[in-house]
Amino acid sequence: MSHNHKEDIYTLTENRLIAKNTYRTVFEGYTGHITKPGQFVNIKVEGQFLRRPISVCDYNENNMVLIYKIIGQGTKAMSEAMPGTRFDILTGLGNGYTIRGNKPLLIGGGVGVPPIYCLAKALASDNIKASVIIGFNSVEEVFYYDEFKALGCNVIVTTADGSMGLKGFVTDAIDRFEYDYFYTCGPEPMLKAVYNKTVTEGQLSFEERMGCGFGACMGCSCETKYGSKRICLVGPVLEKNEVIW
Amino acid sequence: MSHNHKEDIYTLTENRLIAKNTYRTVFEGYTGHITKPGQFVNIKVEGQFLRRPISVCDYNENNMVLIYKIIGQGTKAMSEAMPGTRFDILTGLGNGYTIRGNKPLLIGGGVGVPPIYCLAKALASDNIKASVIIGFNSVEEVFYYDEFKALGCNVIVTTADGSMGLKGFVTDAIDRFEYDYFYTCGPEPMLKAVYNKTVTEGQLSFEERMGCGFGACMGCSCETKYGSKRICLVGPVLEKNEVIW
Amino acid sequence: MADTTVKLCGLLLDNPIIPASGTFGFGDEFKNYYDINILGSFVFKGTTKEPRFGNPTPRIAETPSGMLNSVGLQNPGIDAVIERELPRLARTYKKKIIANISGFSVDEFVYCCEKIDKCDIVGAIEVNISCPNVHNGGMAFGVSAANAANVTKAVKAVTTKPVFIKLSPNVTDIVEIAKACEAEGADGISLINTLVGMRINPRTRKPILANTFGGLSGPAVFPIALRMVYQVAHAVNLPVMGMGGVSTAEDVIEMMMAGATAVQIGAANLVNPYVCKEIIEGLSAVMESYKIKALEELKI
Amino acid sequence: MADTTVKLCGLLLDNPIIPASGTFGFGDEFKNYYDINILGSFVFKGTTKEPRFGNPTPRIAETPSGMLNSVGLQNPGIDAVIERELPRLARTYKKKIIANISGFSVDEFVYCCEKIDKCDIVGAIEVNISCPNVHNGGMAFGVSAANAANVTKAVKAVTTKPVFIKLSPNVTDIVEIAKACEAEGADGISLINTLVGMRINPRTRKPILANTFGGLSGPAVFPIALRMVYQVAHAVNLPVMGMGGVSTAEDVIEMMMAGATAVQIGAANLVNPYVCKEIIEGLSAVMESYKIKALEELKI
Ligand SMILES: Cc1cc2nc3c(=O)[nH]c(=O)nc-3n(C[C@H](O)[C@H](O)[C@H](O)COP(=O)(O)OP(=O)(O)OC[C@H]3O[C@@H](n4cnc5c(N)ncnc54)[C@H](O)[C@@H]3O)c2cc1C
Ligand SMILES: Cc1cc2nc3c(=O)[nH]c(=O)nc-3n(C[C@H](O)[C@H](O)[C@H](O)COP(=O)(O)OP(=O)(O)OC[C@H]3O[C@@H](n4cnc5c(N)ncnc54)[C@H](O)[C@@H]3O)c2cc1C
Ligand SMILES: Cc1cc2nc3c(=O)[nH]c(=O)nc-3n(C[C@H](O)[C@H](O)[C@H](O)COP(=O)(O)O)c2cc1C
Ligand SMILES: Cc1cc2nc3c(=O)[nH]c(=O)nc-3n(C[C@H](O)[C@H](O)[C@H](O)COP(=O)(O)O)c2cc1C
Ligand code: FES
Ligand code: FES
Repeated sequence: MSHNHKEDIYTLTENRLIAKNTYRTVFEGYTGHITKPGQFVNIKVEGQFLRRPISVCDYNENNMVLIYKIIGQGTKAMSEAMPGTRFDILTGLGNGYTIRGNKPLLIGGGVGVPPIYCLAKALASDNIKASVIIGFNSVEEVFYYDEFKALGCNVIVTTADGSMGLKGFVTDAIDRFEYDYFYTCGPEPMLKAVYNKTVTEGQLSFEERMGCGFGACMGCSCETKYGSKRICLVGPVLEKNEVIW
Repeated sequence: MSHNHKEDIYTLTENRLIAKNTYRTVFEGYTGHITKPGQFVNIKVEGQFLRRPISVCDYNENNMVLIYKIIGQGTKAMSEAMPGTRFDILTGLGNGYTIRGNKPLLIGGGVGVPPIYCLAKALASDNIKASVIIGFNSVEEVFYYDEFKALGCNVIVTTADGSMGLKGFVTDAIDRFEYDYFYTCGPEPMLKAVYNKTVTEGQLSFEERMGCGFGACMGCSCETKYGSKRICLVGPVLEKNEVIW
Repeated sequence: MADTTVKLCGLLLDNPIIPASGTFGFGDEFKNYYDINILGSFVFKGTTKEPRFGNPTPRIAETPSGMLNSVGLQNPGIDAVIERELPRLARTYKKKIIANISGFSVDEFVYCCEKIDKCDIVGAIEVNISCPNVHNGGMAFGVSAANAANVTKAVKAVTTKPVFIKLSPNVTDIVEIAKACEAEGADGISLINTLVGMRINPRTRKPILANTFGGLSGPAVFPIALRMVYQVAHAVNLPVMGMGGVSTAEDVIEMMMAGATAVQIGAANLVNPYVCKEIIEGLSAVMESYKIKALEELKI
Repeated sequence: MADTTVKLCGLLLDNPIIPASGTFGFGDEFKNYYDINILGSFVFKGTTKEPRFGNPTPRIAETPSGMLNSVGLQNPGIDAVIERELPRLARTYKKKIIANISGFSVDEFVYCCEKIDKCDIVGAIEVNISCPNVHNGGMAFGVSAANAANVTKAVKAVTTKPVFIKLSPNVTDIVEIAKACEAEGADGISLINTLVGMRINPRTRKPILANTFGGLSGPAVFPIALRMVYQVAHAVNLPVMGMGGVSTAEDVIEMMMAGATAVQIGAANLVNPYVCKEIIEGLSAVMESYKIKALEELKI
C-alpha cells in the first residue's frame, strides 16, 4: 500500500493497562496523514465488521499513541492483541482542533482526555502553556496527569468521588482559571455542562456512532446552526457557536 | 475444559508444506477421544462459521497429525497459522474403519491418503502388512510414500500424468495385488471406480458437507441399503455392501 | 445468583434456554456431551406424518456469520417418534419437551398434533408452518395469514397442550400473520425460522446446495430475528419464543428485551455442542452485570 | 487480461463494479482516495424532492458480518443535487452515473425523474421504492406489486433514460413485484435494498438506533441477496443490478453467476474505502482462476 492511502497497515508495539479498563497502545507506521490534534483514526478489529474510531493521543513520524477504554467486543479484542500484531487503520480522519486564543483552557473527561493531550502538546510546541482540567469518576481511572504536568500545563484533576484532586465534575473547576478560549472532549452530558458553564468561545469534540468515519455514509450527521454536518468529516470538533443541543 | 468434552483447545506445533498446496499440521492436546483409524476432527477456524472436518492421519497420546489441502478460505487460514496458535477442535468424530481381513488392500487418493495412513499404522501394530495404492494427479502432489514404506507396506504410487509411479488411476493398480479385503478413501468418483473394480468386500470413507460433524443436524445423511445414515456419525466409513450409488 | 426461571404458558422453566428444532435431534447426541436436564426445555426435530429422507445432499453451505441448510425435514415420521424416540428420551430427560410438528396440509398438521397430544413428555407443541426447504422455490405454507389461521384453528381443536405457531421470516408483514394466529387461539408464537438463501460454487458454476435454495440461520440473521420478535411481541398478547442467531448469554438478554419469553438456540449448537450448557452457566453472571434481578419484565 | 466489460441497457461499462447508493455520497470523499473514473459507474445518494436531514442519531449499529443504518435518506434535495453536486462531479468524473431517486408518493418520483432526465451525466435512473428507513414500522412503499407497478409506469412516462426499479427484500414474493415492474416497462431491476433489522443496547435497555429499526446490509445478507437475484433474473427478461454484501471479486463472480449483469458494492465501501478499486484491479485475475473469458454468459 502506498502512503497516498489513508489506509495502511500498522504494527502494534505496545499495549499497556494504564488505568482501570484503560489501555495505552502504540502503533508503528506512517503517520503523515495526521495533521491536527483532535483528529482520529479508524481501526479494523478482527471479528468486527465496522471499524472502531479512536482519537490520536500523541504521535511522531513513525508512531502514534492511542488510549482507549474497554466498552464492548471491539475494544476488548484490541486490549488482548499482542505486540507484533498488525492492524489495518485509516488515519488522519476528521478536522480536529483549530488553534485559537492565547490563554486556552482544555477540558477532558474520561477517554475524552487523549485528544486534549494531543492538543496540549501542540500548544506547548507553540509555547502556549495551557490550563487543563481532566475529570474522571475515581482515582483508578485517572491517567496522564503527569504527562500534562511534563508539558508545563497547569492541571487540575477532578473525580466524582473525590478520591483524587477536586471532588466533583470538570465544570466545578472551570471558574478557577482565567481563560480566553476553551477546548473540550468528553461524554455528551459533560460537553453540554461545559458549554453552559464556559464564558468564552471554544471548540467541542463530539462522539457519534460511525459507519465509515470519512464522510461517505451520513451516519454521523449532526444538526448545527449552519446546517447539517458530518461529525467524522467536518468534526469531530465543532465550534461552540454552531452547536445546537 | 475437562477431557470429558470432545471439544478442547489444541496448540499448533507444526504447519509444514509437504506437497503442492498440501500441509502437514501437528496439534498438541488431549487425544483420548480418538479410538479408530478413519475418524476425523472438526476444527474451528477464525473467521469461519462452520468447523472444518479433517481426518486424523496419525496420533499419539499428546499429538495428532492432520494433512490437508488448501481448498478455500478455511484451509487457507489454517495454512497461515503460526506454531503456538490455539485452535478449538472437536475430536474423535465418526466411526472410522473396522479392521477385518488378513491381506488388506488400502487405496487412498489425494487427501484421502491421510486416514489410510492411520489405518496402515494400526494394521502394522497388529502385525498386518498392508498393500497400499496411493494416487495423485502429479508428482508434486505426492506425499507420505516414504512413511508407508517405513511401516513395511507394499506401496504403489499412481499419478494421472505419469510423473511418478504408475501412470493412471488407483484402479489401474488394483489387479497387481492379491487381497481379501479393501479399505479406501478419496474423492467420490474414485470411490465409485474402486467399488466397481474390487472383487472383495471392503470399506469406503465418504466426504459430505457437514453442519455439525457429530450427528445433530442431519446435514450429511446418505441413503444406504439399510436406511439413511449420517456420514459424520455412522460413517465417514461405510461397508461396500450397504453403499447405493 | 440471579433468578433465571421463566414461565411459558403454564410451564415453569428453570431457565429460558431451549435448543431449536432441527439442531438438537431427539437429544441423543447431546446426551453424550452433557446432562441435558439442565436445559429449560428442548424442541425436537421437525416431525411429519410420514417418514422423510429429506433433500439430496449437499444440504449445508457456509455463509458469512451463518449457514444454509436444506435438510428438508428428514425424520422418521410421527409414529416412529412416538414409539421409539420419545420413550428412549424419557429415560434420560426428566422435564417436559416441546414437540415440533411439520406438514404439507392442514390435515397432516391435525393428524400429528392429535397423536402427539397423547404423549406425557410433551409440554407444548410447536407447529412449524414455515420450513422453507420443502416446497419449490422455497415458499412455505405459512407465508399467508389465511393459511396460518386455518392451521392454528384446526390444531387447537385436537389438542389441549399449549400450541406455538412457528412463523417464517420470509414475509412482508410478520405482524399480520402473528395476529391471525392469535385470533384463532394460538397460545404462543415462535420465530424466526430460516430466511431463504443460496450460494453458488464458482468453480463448478452450480448452486452449492443440491436443492438450490436453503434456509439461512446463525448470527447473520440475529438483527432480523430481533426486529421480528420485537414487532410481534408488541403486537400480540401471547408469549413469544425468540430465535435466530442467538449464540451467547448477551444475545439471550437482548432477545428477551425485544420481547421473547424464552429463547431458542439453533445453529450455534452445531458449531459448539456445549453452547447451551455454557449459556445456562453464564446467564446469571451476565444478568448481574446488567443489574437484572429476574428475567420477567425485561421486555422494553 | 480477461475482458471485464459489460453492457447494461445500452451503456458499455469498463467493468461491472458500481458503488451502491448511500455508500458513496456524490463521489466527493472517494475522489480523494483514488481516481473514481476506474469505476464501471456509480449510483449517487438517494435523492428526494425536498432536502432531508434524515433520522435522528444514532443511525448506525454493528451486527455480525454486517451493519444497520437508519440514515433515512439525508440529501440536499433534487434541485441542489442538479445545481451543485452534478456539475462539481462532472469536473472529475467523465463517465455516466446512475441517479438514485427516492420518494414518498408517485408524484414525487415523477417530479424527480423528470428533472434528472435532463442531466447529461446521468446514464440511467435507479428508482428506490424500497428504503426501509422512512416509514413507520419500516414498511416501504415498494412492498406491494401494485405500488411498484404504478411508480414504474409513471416514471417511464417522463424519462427516456433506462429505469431500474430498486426492490425491497422485505417481501414474501420478490418475483411477483419484479414482474409487475417489467410489465409496466422497467428497463432493469436493482436488488436488494436493506433488510429491516434492530439491535438493543442491554445496558441502556433501549434500541441502539434512535429510529428503533434500521436496514441491514453487508456480508451477512449476501446469501439472501444472491437468492433473490437468482429468482428475479430467472423470472424476468431484464438486466439485474445485483447487490447485498458483495465485498470481494469472488463475490462479484458469484453474484453474476446468479444472474446479475452488474454488481453494486454498498457497505463494503464504508469499511474499506479502497474496496471497489481493489475489486476492479483483482477481477481479471479471479476470472482467470475460474477460467472465465468474459463476464457475459456467467449466469447459470
Ligand atoms: C471520533 C471518535 C473518537 C473517539 N476516541 C476515543 C478514544 O480516544 N478513546 C476511547 O476509549 N474511545 C474513543 N471513542 C469511542 C470508541 O470509538 C468506542 O468506545 C468504541 O468504538 C467501542 O467499541 P466496542 O466494540 O468496544 O463497543 P461496542 O459497544 O461493542 O461497539 C459497537 C458499535 O458501537 C460503536 N460505539 C460504541 N460506543 C461508541 C461511542 N461512545 N462513540 C462512537 N461509537 C461507539 C462502535 O464503534 C461500534 O460500531 C471515540 C469515538 C469517536 C466517534
Ligand atoms: C469426514 C471428512 C474428512 C476429511 N478429511 C480431510 C483431510 O484429511 N484432508 C483434507 O485436505 N480434506 C479433508 N476433508 C475435506 C475438507 O473438510 C474440506 O476440503 C475443507 O472443509 C474445505 O474448507 P475450506 O474452507 O478451505 O473450503 P470452502 O470451499 O471455502 O469451504 C466451504 C464449506 O464447504 C465445506 N467443504 C468444502 N469442500 C468440502 C469437501 N470436499 N468435503 C466436505 N466439506 C467440504 C467446508 O467444510 C465448508 O463448510 C474431509 C472432509 C470430510 C467430510
Ligand atoms: C440444520 C437445521 C435444521 C432445521 N430443522 C428445522 C425443523 O425441522 N423444524 C423447524 O421448525 N425448524 C428447523 N430449523 C430452524 C431452527 O429451528 C431455527 O428456527 C432457525 O435455525 C433460526 O435459529 P438459529 O439462527 O439459532 O439457527 C432448522 C435449522 C437448522 C440450522
Ligand atoms: C449507510 C447506507 C445508506 C444507504 N442509503 C441508500 C439510499 O439512499 N438509497 C438507496 O437506494 N439505497 C441505500 N442504501 C442501500 C444500499 O444501496 C444497498 O442496496 C444495500 O446496502 C445492500 O448492499 P450492501 O450489502 O453491499 O451494503 C444504503 C445503504 C447503507 C449501508
Ligand atoms: S461516519 Fe460515515 S459520514 Fe460520518
Ligand atoms: S454433519 Fe450434522 S448430522 Fe452429520
